[in-house]
Amino acid sequence: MIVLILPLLPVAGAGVLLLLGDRPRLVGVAAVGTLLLTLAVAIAAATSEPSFGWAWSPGIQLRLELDGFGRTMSVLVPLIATPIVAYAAATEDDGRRRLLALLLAFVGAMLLLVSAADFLTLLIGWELVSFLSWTLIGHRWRDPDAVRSATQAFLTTRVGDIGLFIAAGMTFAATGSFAFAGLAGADPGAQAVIAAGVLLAAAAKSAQLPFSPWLFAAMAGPTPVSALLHSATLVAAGAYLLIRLGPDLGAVAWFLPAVATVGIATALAGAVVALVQTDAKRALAGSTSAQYGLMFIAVGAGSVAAAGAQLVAHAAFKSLLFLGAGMAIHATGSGWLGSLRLARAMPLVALLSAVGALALTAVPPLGAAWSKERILAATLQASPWLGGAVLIASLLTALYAARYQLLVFGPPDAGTRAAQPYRPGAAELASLAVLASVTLLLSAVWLPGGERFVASMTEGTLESGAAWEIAASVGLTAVAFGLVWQLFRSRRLLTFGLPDRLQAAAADWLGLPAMTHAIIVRPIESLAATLARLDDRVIDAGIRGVAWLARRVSALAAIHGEWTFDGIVRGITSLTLGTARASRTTDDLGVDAAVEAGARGVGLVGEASRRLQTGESHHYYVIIAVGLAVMLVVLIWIP
Amino acid sequence: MSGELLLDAIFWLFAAGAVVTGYRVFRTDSMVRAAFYLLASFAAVGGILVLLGAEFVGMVLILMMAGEMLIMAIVMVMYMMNPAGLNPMWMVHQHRVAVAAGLLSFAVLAAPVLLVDFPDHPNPAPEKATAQLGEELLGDSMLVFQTAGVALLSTMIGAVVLASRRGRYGEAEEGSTEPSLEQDLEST
Amino acid sequence: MLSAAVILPIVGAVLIFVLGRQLSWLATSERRLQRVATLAAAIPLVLLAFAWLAFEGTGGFEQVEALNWIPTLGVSYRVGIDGLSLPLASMTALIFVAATAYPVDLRGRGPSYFALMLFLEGASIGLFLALDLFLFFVFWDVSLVAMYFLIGAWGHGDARRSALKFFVYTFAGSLPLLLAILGIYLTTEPRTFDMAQIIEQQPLAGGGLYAVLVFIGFFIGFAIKTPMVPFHTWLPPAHVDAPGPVSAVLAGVLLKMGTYGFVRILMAMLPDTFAQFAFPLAVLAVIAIVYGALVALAQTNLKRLVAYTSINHMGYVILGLAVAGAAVPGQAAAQAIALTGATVEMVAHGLITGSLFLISGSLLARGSTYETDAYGGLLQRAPWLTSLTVLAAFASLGLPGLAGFVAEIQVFTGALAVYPWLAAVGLFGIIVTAALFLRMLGRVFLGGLPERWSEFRDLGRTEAFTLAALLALVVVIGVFPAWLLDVIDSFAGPFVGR
Amino acid sequence: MPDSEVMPMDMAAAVGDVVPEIVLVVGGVVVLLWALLAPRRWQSGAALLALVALALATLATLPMLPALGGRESLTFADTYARDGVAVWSKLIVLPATAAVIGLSVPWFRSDPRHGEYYTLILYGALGAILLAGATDLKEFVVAMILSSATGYVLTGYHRRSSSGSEAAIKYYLIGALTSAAMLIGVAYLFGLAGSTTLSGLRSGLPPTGGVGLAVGAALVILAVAFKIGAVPAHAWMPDVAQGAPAPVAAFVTSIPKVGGLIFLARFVLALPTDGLDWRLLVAVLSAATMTLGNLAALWQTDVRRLLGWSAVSQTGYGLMAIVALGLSGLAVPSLLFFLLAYVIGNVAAFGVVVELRGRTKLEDYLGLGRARPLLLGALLLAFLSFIGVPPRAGFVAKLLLFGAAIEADYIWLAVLAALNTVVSIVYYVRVLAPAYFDAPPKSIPVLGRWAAIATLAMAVALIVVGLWAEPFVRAFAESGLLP
Amino acid sequence: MSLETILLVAAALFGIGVYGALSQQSFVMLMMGLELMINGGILALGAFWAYTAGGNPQGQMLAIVFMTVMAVEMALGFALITNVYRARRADITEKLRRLKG
Repeated sequence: MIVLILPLLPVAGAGVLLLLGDRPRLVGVAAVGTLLLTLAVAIAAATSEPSFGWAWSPGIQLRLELDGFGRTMSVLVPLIATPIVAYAAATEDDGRRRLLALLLAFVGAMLLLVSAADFLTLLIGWELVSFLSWTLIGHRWRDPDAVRSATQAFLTTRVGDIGLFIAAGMTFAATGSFAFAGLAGADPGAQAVIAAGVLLAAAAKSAQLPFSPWLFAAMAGPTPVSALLHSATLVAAGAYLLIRLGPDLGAVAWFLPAVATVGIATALAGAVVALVQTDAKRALAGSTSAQYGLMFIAVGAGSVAAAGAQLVAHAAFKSLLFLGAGMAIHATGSGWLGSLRLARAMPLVALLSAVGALALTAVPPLGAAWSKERILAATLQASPWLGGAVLIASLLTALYAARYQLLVFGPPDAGTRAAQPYRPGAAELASLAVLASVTLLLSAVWLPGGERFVASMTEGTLESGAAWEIAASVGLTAVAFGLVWQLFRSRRLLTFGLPDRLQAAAADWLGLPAMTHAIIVRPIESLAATLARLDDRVIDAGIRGVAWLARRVSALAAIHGEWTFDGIVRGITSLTLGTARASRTTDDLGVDAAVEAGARGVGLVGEASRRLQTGESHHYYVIIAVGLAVMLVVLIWIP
Repeated sequence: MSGELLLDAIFWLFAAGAVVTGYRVFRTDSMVRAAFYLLASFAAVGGILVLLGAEFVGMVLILMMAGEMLIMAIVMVMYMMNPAGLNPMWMVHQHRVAVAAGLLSFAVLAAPVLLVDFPDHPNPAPEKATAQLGEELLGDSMLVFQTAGVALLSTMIGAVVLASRRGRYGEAEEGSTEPSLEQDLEST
Repeated sequence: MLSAAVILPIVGAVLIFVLGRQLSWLATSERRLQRVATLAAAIPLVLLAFAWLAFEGTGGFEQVEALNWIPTLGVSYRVGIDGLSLPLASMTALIFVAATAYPVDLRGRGPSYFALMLFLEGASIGLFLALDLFLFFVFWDVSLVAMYFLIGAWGHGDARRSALKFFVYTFAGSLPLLLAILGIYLTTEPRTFDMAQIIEQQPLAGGGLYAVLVFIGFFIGFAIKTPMVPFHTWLPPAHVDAPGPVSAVLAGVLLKMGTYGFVRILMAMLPDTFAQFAFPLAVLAVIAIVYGALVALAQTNLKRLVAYTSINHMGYVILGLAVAGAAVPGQAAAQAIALTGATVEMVAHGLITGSLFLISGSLLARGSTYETDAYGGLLQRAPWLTSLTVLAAFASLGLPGLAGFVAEIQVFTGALAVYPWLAAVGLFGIIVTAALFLRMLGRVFLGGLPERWSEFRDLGRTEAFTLAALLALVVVIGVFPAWLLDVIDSFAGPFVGR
Repeated sequence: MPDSEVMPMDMAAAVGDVVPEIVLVVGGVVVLLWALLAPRRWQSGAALLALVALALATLATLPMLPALGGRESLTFADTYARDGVAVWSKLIVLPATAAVIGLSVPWFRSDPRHGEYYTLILYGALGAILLAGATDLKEFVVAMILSSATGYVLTGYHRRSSSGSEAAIKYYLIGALTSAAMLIGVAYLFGLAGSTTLSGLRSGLPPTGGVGLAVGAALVILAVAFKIGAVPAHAWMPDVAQGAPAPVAAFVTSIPKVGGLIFLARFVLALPTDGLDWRLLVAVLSAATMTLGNLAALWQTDVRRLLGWSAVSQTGYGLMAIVALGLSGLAVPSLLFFLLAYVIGNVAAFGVVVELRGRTKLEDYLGLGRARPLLLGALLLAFLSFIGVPPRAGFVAKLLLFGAAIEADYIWLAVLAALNTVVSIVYYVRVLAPAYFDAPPKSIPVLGRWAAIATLAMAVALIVVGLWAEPFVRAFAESGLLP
Repeated sequence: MSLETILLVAAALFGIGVYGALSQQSFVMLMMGLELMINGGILALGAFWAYTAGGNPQGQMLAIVFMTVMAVEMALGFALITNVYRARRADITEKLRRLKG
């Protein structure tokens, strides 16, 4: 039962918020209070491995369960969300109540997703998260860009949803139920399909290549929204899914390598993007993709525990970084990295952000370094190439993390405008502080027993690495820091002196969005437009054929019409001609559906058939004579 | 033997007469003349009927046609232009089609003569024909006879209704038309 | 009781038609007239609620009420319910209450409008309850006529032409249906139109050319009504030119007659032939899904857009039915799921698209155009309208927690088990519908508010209440589907032989 | 039944078989005498007398119903049938004729000389009845001529109506040609079979009759086609519908069809089937008739003319029943039910025209729904019945007809009929739509109570027969079709 | 004189009648064509009565019926012609084409 309360509590809180009316303080307090309560419930739930079933239909049950990494996630989500919501309550004046309510509902949906024990429940949570992210990203709905971005984000992840649909359907087809529990027992063919579906869904949600660009779009929302989406929720859902289901699907031979490949590609590309981006939030977004890429690599290397640990660490430091960036942008009104350098303007924030940046760089003894080290170990264990890639990614991470921190919160120089002095509110600082302390507290995993704790919380195993690996990564980090400092000094840190075109392309996922637009969106839209036109004026081949035939017949009839001028022949000719004209008219007009053309054809034939009724009795006599002849033919010759 | 030959000769005379006069109906300049050709054609057919033993029917046919042709001639004189053949009368339409239809009709009706084996069941007692007709008329065909009577009665009424110039209450055409579209005073 | 649900609205129609002119109390006030009509329209809803309570879910026809009608031909008046017809009939009653209550420009002909609405309600409910093919066809045809006059007299734009196209086209569908009904009737022994008996006799079991011909007759009839691509071209003009509530009825109720016929008649009476054609039917369904979605994507006219999504949604239904009727061994559970899903889709589509059409009616009443580009930023002036539209739109694109999802997931689950590749292609439609609805929402309700709409009115009380009632049910079905699925499954399970 | 068995005939007993007919004959004479002798203001009394005659004839018919113990047999030496079908043809014709008389009374009010009209109507009805009962070529020929003769005169009854006289003579010209041709056809049949009774034909016609048989059959069928307005002798139907006095149009486009179709049914059953595919012939005629009628009706702007073309197409549907004769048990019920529904519907539709004082232009019907809702209701019922929308009688008729055609394996004909029905909607709606949707431009005066009552009674009958079809269907199914 | 020859004569009369009915503009002349057709019919009937029907008196009755038909048609024909001539001054078919379409 408690596992049902967990997602419902924030949702109920959201409802209460809506009822509270326009009272900013009260609303904020209520929101944070709800989340704290949720956190408490989550902790209680996480310690008890609860489960809850709920009849959907006679044959199907929805199951909620907290086990394995789910327990960690269920605590992590409210834990990270609380300071973010507090921050939002303090900073967002525009539609505060709506934003907070949606954030709470969003947390609820995420908790539902986390506690799902079958595909159907998972899908429900999954899609609700998508929907709420649409409302959150589009929070500033008066801005058409925000609306467009929200739509883009929703649609991209919706593509991934297809994977989940397929996985769910296949699971049912193979096992007769949606439950995860049956996955391992499914036949290999079905498992392969399920694995593909899961990978698609996870990649789309976690902004892996080729879906990564939607994360940029997601930046259109307010800062707290970005912070929440990128850290413990929306984006995390993909990685969570893999952590949760990866072991079950490991039997599919290509699955883990594929996951790892996606991860490597994204980790490297995301790092490059983060390195050359000139917008603070987008740089962080690139880093998010890269970080989730690391988690994918971990899963691919077989170490879900390392991936889980990385997820937790990332959730803490990334939200911290985002909130910091938000304050910087708030202070200067711009996120352009060339104009910030706010060390003097907001030293405390700079310091807290630095904690996040160091975590991002994975500097020991922070918790993030621990998880990174475990990932490295796992990958090296799996394959040296994989390990090498992780090392390169680490180097790049160190570079962009240092670049980010320096460009945003570095010491100002002559080139930067003097920022207005900005006094962050107590709530904002407190939020940052909480997140920073969480980041710091995670260092505890280095302590003895940390390893066991992590393993138990993720129900996975951990590889311990050799000492040289730590040394190597620390060394690399140091080199990177040096390099960045040099570039900073020489003022080439912003674009590294790259040509503008190259820099812009690299910063925008190497032109991936434009490409998607060109090869997917545009063709679909033009296909849709074409089909719509077609639907309005279908001319099918059949009608053309009839028209052609009728024209030939009418030509023949016209010749006969000249030969004999007797009225009835004229009548018959005109009937034929009418038919022909009918067909030709529809052919020429060509503006209406085939059905319409057919109808008009019937109408014109009707017009023509009236001409048989010439009004002259002797024509009727001929009709009778001809009719009689036909009757005789039918009677005499047809049998 | 010679009687049969004579019979045949008379028949051929009638036959030729029926067809030729029938043809002449449409090849003459005067309607009156056409009417009399028609009468002649009917008379010839009546003659053949008599030859076949149906004396009563044949004679009735001739008498009836004589009366009818008189009426027809009167009607033509009364209403039709050019009754007496003062001008050449050639008022036809769709001539070619009509010729074709006529020939085709002949062919269709003649075909059975050549192709079909009609039952061979000649009249065993031609001399009793008229008596038999009487019995039939007032016996088995009573209903037919009565119906024909009603038909003739209707025809008489109808002919008067359509053609008489004067009705019971003055001019026959008076008020004989559709109701006016607007409300008249009587009907409420 | 079921008979009363059919007959009372028709009696009400006559009364409203007569008293609406004669009784000054009613004739002087359209609002009063509307209230009375709504009350009358609600009677079947109450009666069906009781029927629901008494429903046992035995799998057969329940609460049957029968009366000999033309025993010489084996025709009887016979109504009853099972897990398929009960939800549809109830949904019908609800839609009619909403549509009757919804404000509309009556053009000074209130009594006729409400009389036709009530008459149509009786006929529609009768169609879903009918257990006799003859009776079924009677209601089928009668509903066309009433709908024709409703569109023609209270529509806008080129309403008469659209109405005529609707009438002629759907009538062209009803005649093959009649021929097919006769075709199957002539093979029964003893001759009967009684559905239960025909289903039991299975006179055309084993297929053959004759069965195929009968199948084609039924298929054309139902496919036009549903409508399935390429028989759909009557739908967009009819919807665009019909008044909002009438559109709601058309989409919510009349389209279901086609899909209902697929299940009740084609699948039940010609299972072998249906199985033979299940795959092509599924292909057509997937085409409808994708095609409907794509064409809708290109529409700028709100009503056309919704109309084409109807085609898309009916594609889901047909896909579910094709899956359920396919001859595949060992997938009975999945097939039952698909059939349940298709049935839920019928109900859900009725509620959701009904709401969307009512909404477009409100939009037209305020802005006198359906062009989405003419609007923008309406959220600022009309939060209720916006919220309810968002809810309806997301329900339509299949958001979990709303009724549409319940249907779609089941349909696709079943389809993946039976026709995995087709289902995968069909899933593409899910993205496109999402895209088109989001785009529509963005254009109409979000973004900047053009100056001309600065006085835009939000929904009135009746409108908001009506829509909220419909959408509340959408949410209830989405969150607690079990009460509905239980009922439907009582029919679907035995039907596929689970 | 060989001829010899009933010979010698018991004339007194035979008279008992034709009491309704005798009542009509006597009634006609009485009406005529009244018309001749009664003063001018009492002329309408002739209508009353005619109604009395019809009522008496109906009463005399009822005991002949098989369900009421009536004996089904041939009479008058096999020339006439008193079977269920014949009885029902009377029961269809007589009330419909009464309704036509109801329509006629106000219509002819301005004509001082219309007593004879009712005689002709009675004899026209008698002609149709005799045609329906005829089981002999002689009787057929005289019944045809009785029916036609009255029809021509009635059509031209308005002496001052130029279109009436044109319609009458066109009607006549077509009728005269077909019946002249029919005579030689009858002669051929007689020559082949040696008898004129249908039972005689059935036993006497040699299957080897070949061309002769075909010619005879075709010419007789052609004459019947004229009577019922079927292709190729259909051309008079729209002209008469438009030109004749509207009540006459109602009569002439419907009543003779009862006789014609039923005689056709009796006649084709007497033909040998091997070597002569009369089913196909009738099917082709049916197809051509319904299609041409519908197509030509599409763009009519004259409502009466439109009704005339619609009557042509309806004949086509009716012929489907003939096609199915002998192959489907539904054939006879469908034929009778079709006739019942069609006659009622046609009289109702023309009744609306009559009540609207003969208004016939399409635009005259604008806004009828608001000005005269009851009349529009009647028109709606009639048209929907023609289309075959339940629950009007026309629906049951179509159902039975389609069923019969399908059972006879003439599926293509059923499909074509269905397509035609779709086309027909368009022209019916072309009248109904403006009548319902538009506002009336001006007031629409009507003719009077008699016509309204007759029209509405027919319209109500459409619904009643449609909903309460069982007694009819059962009685029709049990009706014998002799010989 | 045989069945065949008489039938041929009848067919000829009929054919001429058809020709006349189709070709003549004047109503009266047209009717003459019709009469000729009936004439052929009566002749054929007489032949059949005498040669194939064994003198069945129904044949003679039929001939009477044919003549009745002829009489009725002619009488009404003249009445109608008179009528239409009064109303429309029309004596040929071409003058009557108001009702068409």
